[in-house]
Amino acid sequence: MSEKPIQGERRAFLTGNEVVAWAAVASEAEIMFGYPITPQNEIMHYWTRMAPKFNKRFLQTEDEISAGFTTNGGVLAGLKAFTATSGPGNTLMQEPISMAEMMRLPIVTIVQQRGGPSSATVIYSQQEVNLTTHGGNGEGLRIVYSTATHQELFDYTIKAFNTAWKYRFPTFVLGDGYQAKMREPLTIYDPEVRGIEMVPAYKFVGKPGKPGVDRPPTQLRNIFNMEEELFEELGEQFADFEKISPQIAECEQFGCENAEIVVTAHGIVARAAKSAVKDLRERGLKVGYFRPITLRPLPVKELRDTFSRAQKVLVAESANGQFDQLLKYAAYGITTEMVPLFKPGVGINSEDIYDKVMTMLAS
Amino acid sequence: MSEKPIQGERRAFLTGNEVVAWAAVASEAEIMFGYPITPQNEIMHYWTRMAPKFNKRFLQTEDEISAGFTTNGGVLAGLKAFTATSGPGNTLMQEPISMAEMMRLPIVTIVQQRGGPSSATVIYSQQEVNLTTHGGNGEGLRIVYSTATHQELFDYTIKAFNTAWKYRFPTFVLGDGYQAKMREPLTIYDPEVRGIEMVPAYKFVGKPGKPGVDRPPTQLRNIFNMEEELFEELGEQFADFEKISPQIAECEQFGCENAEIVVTAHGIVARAAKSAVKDLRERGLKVGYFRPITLRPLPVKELRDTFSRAQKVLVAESANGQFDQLLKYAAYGITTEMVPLFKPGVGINSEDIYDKVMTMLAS
Amino acid sequence: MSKVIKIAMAGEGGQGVQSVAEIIAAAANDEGKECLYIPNFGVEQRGGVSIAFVQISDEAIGAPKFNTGDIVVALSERAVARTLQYVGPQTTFVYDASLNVSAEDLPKNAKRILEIPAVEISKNELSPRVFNIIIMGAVVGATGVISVEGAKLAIEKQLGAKFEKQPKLRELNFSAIDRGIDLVTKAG
Amino acid sequence: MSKVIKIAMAGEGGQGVQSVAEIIAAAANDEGKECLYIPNFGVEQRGGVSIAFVQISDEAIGAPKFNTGDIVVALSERAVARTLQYVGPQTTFVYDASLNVSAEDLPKNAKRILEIPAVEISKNELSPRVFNIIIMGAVVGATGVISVEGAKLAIEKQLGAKFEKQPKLRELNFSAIDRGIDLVTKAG
Amino acid sequence: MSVQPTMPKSWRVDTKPHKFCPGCGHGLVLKALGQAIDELDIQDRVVFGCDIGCSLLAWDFFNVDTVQTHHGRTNPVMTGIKRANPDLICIGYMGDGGGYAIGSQHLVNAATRNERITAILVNNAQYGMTGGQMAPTTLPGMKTETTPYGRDVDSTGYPCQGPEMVAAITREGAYVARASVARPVPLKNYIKRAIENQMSGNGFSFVECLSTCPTNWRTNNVETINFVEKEMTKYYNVGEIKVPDPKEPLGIKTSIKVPTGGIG
Amino acid sequence: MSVQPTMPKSWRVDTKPHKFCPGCGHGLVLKALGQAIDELDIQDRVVFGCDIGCSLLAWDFFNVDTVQTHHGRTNPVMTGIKRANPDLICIGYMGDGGGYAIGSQHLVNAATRNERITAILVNNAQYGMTGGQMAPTTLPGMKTETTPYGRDVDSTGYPCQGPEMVAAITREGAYVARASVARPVPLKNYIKRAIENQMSGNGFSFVECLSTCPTNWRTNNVETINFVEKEMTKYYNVGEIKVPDPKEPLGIKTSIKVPTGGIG
Amino acid sequence: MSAELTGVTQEFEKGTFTLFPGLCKGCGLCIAKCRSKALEWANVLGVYGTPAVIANENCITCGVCQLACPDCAITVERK
Amino acid sequence: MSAELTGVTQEFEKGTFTLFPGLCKGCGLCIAKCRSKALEWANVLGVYGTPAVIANENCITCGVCQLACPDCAITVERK
Ligand SMILES: Cc1ncc(C[n+]2csc(CCOP(=O)(O)OP(=O)(O)O)c2C)c(N)n1
Ligand SMILES: Cc1ncc(C[n+]2csc(CCOP(=O)(O)OP(=O)(O)O)c2C)c(N)n1
Ligand code: SF4
Ligand code: SF4
Ligand code: SF4
Ligand code: SF4
Ligand code: SF4
Ligand code: SF4
Ligand SMILES: [Mg+2]
Ligand SMILES: [Mg+2]
Repeated sequence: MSEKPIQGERRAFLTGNEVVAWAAVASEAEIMFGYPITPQNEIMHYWTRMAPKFNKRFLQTEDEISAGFTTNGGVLAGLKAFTATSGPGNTLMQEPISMAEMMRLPIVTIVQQRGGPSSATVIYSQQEVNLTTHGGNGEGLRIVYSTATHQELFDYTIKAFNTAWKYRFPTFVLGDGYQAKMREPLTIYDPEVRGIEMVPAYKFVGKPGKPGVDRPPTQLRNIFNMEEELFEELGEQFADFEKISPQIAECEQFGCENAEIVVTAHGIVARAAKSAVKDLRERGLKVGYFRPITLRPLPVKELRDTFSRAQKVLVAESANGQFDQLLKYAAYGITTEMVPLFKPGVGINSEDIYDKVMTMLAS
Repeated sequence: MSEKPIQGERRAFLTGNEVVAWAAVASEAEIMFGYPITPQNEIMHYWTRMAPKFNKRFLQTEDEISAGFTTNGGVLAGLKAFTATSGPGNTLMQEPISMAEMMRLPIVTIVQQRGGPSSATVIYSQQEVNLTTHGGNGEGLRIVYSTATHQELFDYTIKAFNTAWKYRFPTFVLGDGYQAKMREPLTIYDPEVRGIEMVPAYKFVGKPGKPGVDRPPTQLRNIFNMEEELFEELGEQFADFEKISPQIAECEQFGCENAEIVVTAHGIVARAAKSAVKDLRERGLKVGYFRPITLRPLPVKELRDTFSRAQKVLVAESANGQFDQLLKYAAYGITTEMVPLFKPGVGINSEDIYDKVMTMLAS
Repeated sequence: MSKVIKIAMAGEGGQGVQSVAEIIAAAANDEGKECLYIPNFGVEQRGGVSIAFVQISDEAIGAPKFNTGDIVVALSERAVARTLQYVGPQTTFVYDASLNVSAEDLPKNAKRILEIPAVEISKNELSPRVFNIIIMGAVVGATGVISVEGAKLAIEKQLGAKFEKQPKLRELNFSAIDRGIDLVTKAG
Repeated sequence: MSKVIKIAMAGEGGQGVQSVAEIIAAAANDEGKECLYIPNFGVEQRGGVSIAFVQISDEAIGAPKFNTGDIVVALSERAVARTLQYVGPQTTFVYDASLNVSAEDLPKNAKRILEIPAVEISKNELSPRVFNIIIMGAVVGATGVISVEGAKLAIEKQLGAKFEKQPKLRELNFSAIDRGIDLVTKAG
Repeated sequence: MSVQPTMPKSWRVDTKPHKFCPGCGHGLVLKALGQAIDELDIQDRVVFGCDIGCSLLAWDFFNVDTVQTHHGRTNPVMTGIKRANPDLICIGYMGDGGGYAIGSQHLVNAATRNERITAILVNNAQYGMTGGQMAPTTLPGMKTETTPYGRDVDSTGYPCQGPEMVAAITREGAYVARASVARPVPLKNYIKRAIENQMSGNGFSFVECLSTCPTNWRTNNVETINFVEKEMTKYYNVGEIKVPDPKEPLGIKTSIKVPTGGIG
Repeated sequence: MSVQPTMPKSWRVDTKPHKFCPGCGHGLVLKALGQAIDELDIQDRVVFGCDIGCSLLAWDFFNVDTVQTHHGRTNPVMTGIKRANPDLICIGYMGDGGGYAIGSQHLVNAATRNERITAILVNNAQYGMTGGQMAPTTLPGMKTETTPYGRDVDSTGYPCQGPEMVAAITREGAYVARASVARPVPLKNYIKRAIENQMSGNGFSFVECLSTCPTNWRTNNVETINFVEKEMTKYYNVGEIKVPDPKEPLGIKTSIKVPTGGIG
Repeated sequence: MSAELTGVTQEFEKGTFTLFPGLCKGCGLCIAKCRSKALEWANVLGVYGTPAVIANENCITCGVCQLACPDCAITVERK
Repeated sequence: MSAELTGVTQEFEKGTFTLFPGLCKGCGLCIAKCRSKALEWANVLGVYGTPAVIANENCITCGVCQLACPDCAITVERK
């Protein structure tokens, strides 16, 4: 084995795409498959630069469909494999990911959201929430971490590999073009020094021994002849997902206990929410902050507790209600008014949230 | 012009896929693009058989991506063009449909849902609700009719062409493998005899005159350089969609005024719901039936009215809560208990619903 | 419940249950009834048990499938096993006498179980080709859901072209229908 | 609000605003500050106005962009137009004296508007190549958000390799920084 | 023990009779493949990937590790496995629809990149699994469900020349052949050579197999054989098309320098 | 009026200077295309489709109806338009990434089906729009953002031979050529013939154009020209590769009967 | 399938012809391929309930039918 | 772009060389392509603020630079 890519820990000042590449090597990812698309390109760029040094592999495929299916192949062969994409690439990637869902393949996908629909912009949005949390045909059994800072991008990329290989559900780190391209400080580290145990990879195919003689052959399918077979298969998957959801779901909140208004956002917009809420609280206003870190599964219990105590919830997102839909589904039955602050495809700044809350308080 | 495919009206006994093909010719659709996938194949089969007689065109493309993009091309050139797909094909089709969304192209897509995720089954499900109503990257501005009977499959396929060309949003008829393959009687007709005016098609490219001299060139884009340009473009689209939604949304209901339990379902499951509710009402039980015909946009007002009056709502679907999510999003703020009857990938029969309601009443 | 006659028929690929189901449904349609026919299907083109679901009524029909049939027909051992789930206290269960099944394999909860010698009759009296039409007769007889004339008309419609070439075939088919009806009415 | 210094710099593709922003951000980081730098970008590789957003603070930084900057720098006519939206009552607006702008084109609501002759100085006193470093100096001077030493260290880090080959370049750059600081402090 | 069927050792006996239709050529191709695996004694190193198409029915066919992929996506899955574990011998198995239509970008690019995988493509002149629609390989004039009046070359072109295409875009190292189920011995030999070519690290190997589909052709036994032997060969030349040149240096590491500024 | 720029008449003047980088070959290809459109006097019948890739920057380039499509999807969009309205002259414009990687299934199948469209593909040996990653056309040893140490043919293969591939899978009617921006006159002529081939109803026409990308190559003016003239031509032969044979009957309606049972 | 399949073996001059009805799907490719016209439909039914095949005295145990059978339902052994 | 562009015209023996700074992006392809070494960087700035080009007395008005310019920034007219 080649030497550890990161010795101990150190402060770094990187773009988000660099952070992902570093986190992937720190996670013992061995191989990346990818197809260029802005704004995730630099993940591949940094990965390929580091590859010879850390003995990592890379394949640029002919499209995102292939990138997803080769990633499936990579994990089938027993390596931590990952890919990264965005926008229309994310749309295409749902086909291979649906295979990973059916076969429970621990693939990791980094999504750096850009504008939508179609080619839209190469820049930024939070418009891939629905696509990333629900996927293609089927029920979208997957795990989605929505990061807000470079530190989290690092931490949760590592966690994504562990979650994927531990629970065998396709796992996503949902970033965006801003996170991809901005620079800010963070601490990068060897997971070991933080006491993070990396879940080892394992082979699906090519295990030792002669199939049919020393061991049964691995024979994986994704199509069934009868509806009942599928129903049974899915039943197990739902049960598994249900069971592990409380272990996986994460959120962050403060000031919600006695808040009149709870501001909720995810990903990078949560930064704006957080700083706005801090400022509002400094002014003595009863405003709380609630942020799901996992968008799938959602931290349903915490969310319902918090929302039901609030008088109003402000939902801020750079999309036209995709996050809102997730929240309302989880919060169904609660009557707290949900106030939208939707800016599809453009950023939401702290001032935007601050001002909106002030108007809400005034009204 | 060749003679009318259907003279007047007549009773027919057809499979759902045949119905769609007949409805498409009755709608003055001129060209179909498609790629084989069970259970929608026979739409192409019947269409190609009828093609020479009614002077229709067909192209079998290399995949669903191409089927979607050629369909976009077909409408750009000014013909009523359509395609049909299912399952993983529907997943792939979202890429071209996202282009149609951005450019507001009036394409019509028939989806005959099969099991999911992945290849799953070639048979049946209601697991493509999320995919079909929300699509790929972006916000999924589209219109989705979910049919329950062959008569509706005929009526709403005709309507889909009119809606698409009138409002310029991609329009879907959401069927399923059961509807595709089953036979039942219906009346097929020339829309004219029913007083249905067919919205004429129009050209996007190739209009008369020399571009730049006689007229400005048509120049359509789907990518923007700045976030603000996209935001503005999308803003108009949302406004349009919002405005027309009440005109488009449809539902069907009975017995909900004083119902203790309202049973809701869409598509073919609504048949089971309907007959179960009829039986229950015949027994004097206070049970109502509510069915959205459009899943996007939803008949939000009616839905909220009905749900808020009920004590409980039973949600029956052949998926694991995809319809449920749509409903709860629309019904957020209402506290009526929603009881699930989810059977992903398998059919729901009248007895299932009858029994479930009986248990609910007993509890 | 509204009066719907629910029929499930199952057999091996070559036994023609789907054609029979289709003809019955077509006949019902021609008689102006509401009716719905749906086959089962999967990825395997050959080899699985083939099941047909038919429902006939005067009113609109609900779901295309059902949990319990009024008449359930099984034409092979595997078909018996697959169709047990559709049998309930109201069900008439029909199977062919030639099948290698013991009492244990048969449904316990049926209203009535009919063993009919369709294979034998078709082989010895008529022709193996009309085996499925005897079954059709049995279904028509057991349910009365379509008239004998309707059934014959529908057969005529479906197979008319063949009958033109081989007129004897018509008679053979019509005898098969009658024989099938006989079998169940007598057994009744 | 928590003390965050917000800087927006805009210019034409070749004017190097992104490098300057990056160096400032790196310097702040090296001084242990929280800081965040983000460029704008679009599909056109060349031709558009390039904008850089930098925020520096002692505490965690919120959104990567902001509505109103503390200091907004515009280095071309188009950049002036594009950056007006980032100017508010707390903003120091800096633009180059060589630009062909009239009072109407300039922000109405800025706290302070600084016209600095960076182009001229770079052409006549130093070198056109360090134009952007003069601007950097101006920003450092106007905000005091990083120390002069920090700024120089960061330049050294970024351009060290070049300086090895052409030692004169170092001095040129350092003079440019100083000159830039001068410009605003004097103007102040 | 009484006489037993002469199945290849690598076949999984407990899943036989297999799931293909009577007279289906898939069985013959998979017999040849089984024999090749036996002869090369690589049962423990093979990963078999089957496409969606009738090839999906082979998911439990062999006593080798098997992955059922998506329609057209077997080549990338095999590529991913091979790249991750080059010790494995990756054999992708697909139909003409999967290989030449929906998955043709994968075939073309795996060939161009000279992926060390073996692709076996069953050409039965239409889409079997979905009930007999036109494929890129459908013969002129042939009736299918989507060309009910016969394939019209004017509007849909001539049968796709897959191996010829692969040969045109590969350089040294590739192995390309077209076999036929009508000639089982060369069929097996070509498949075997294709696998050997992968094992020796040369590069991409590709065998198209002319095959039968009596179900969708609606042919009886004699017509079936006639169609594959006489009709298909009018458009498809059977034989080896590209064999690695032993003189050409293989697997060279490039050290070519190109005078673009290049990235930093 | 003073001297005016000699732009093709079909260029849209109010959108010039265009959006391509300094020294970008796209401008030269589009100049040639503009001239061809002028010479053929078809401005009112052309539909121009541009891919996502730097070609997207051409969405308002000409005074002709233009559709910006998706990355790799211009061929199907053009096919759909042509099939719906055969009077239009459909010209798809794409990069090497769009044509040979993500859209290669469309290229291959449009060629096989002999679609009456014209595809113009700009080969700049990498992905320009996304900042210079490897393309199937990247030269051996060439440094790109995803081959930072130079393209290694052992692991990623040799430059893709697109026109040769198209030639291998087309029959009569197709026109296939490779041009270069270094030779503007043949460039224009090939493009013109490719369009004429569509207009005469013969079939698919395809022109690959060797082009420049100084931005991502990081080359100065001399290096740029040297790269396209000297380096690229080591791997890419410039010239006409397939010209419709006037002796072969074109656009034949097939009346071939094939003895499968066929469908009913 | 049971581990062992029962074949129906016919002895000929130069060898034996064995058919496994449990594998035979009755496709008839063997019949069409046998140049000696040595194969016919049998009374025995194959796995799908359709007739299997049987050899007649013309059989020269050349093995072509074995090669042609997609289901490995025929084993020809030479003495 | 305004309907009419202002060019900078230079007269030579056999014709004129006109450069349109409003179109010139300063790529220098014309310089590299001119076999007569008749082109140099100009003081005039092009559309991106980078130097445009200017011809010198070596110009034989052959038109090669016009052909080479991706932006149609050069018009060479022969007398
Ligand atoms: C994305 C997608 N599109 C379509 C299908 C439907 N489909 C399954 S198999 C098949 C065709 C199979 O034909 P071929 O590849 O020639 O294999 P064969 O069955 O003829 O052996 C198709 C179109 C699918 N499963 N997935
Ligand atoms: C589905 C999808 N994947 C990826 C991209 C990102 N993308 C845009 S352009 C491009 C490459 C362009 O390269 P090429 O086609 O060679 O054109 P060039 O820019 O070099 O002219 C890519 C990968 C996209 N827009 N859509
Ligand atoms: S449908 Fe055709 S290809 Fe598929 S198994 Fe049957 S015979 Fe074989
Ligand atoms: S990046 Fe390259 S291909 Fe794209 S416009 Fe610039 S020079 Fe041209
Ligand atoms: S080829 Fe095999 S399966 Fe077909 S009939 Fe002959 S023995 Fe039976
Ligand atoms: S062994 Fe030869 S002769 Fe005998 S049945 Fe088989 S093919 Fe015919
Ligand atoms: S080629 Fe054209 S754009 Fe480039 S420098 Fe010369 S005149 Fe200017
Ligand atoms: S016209 Fe000829 S000689 Fe004059 S500058 Fe241009 S290329 Fe050089
Ligand atoms: Mg096939
Ligand atoms: Mg390119």
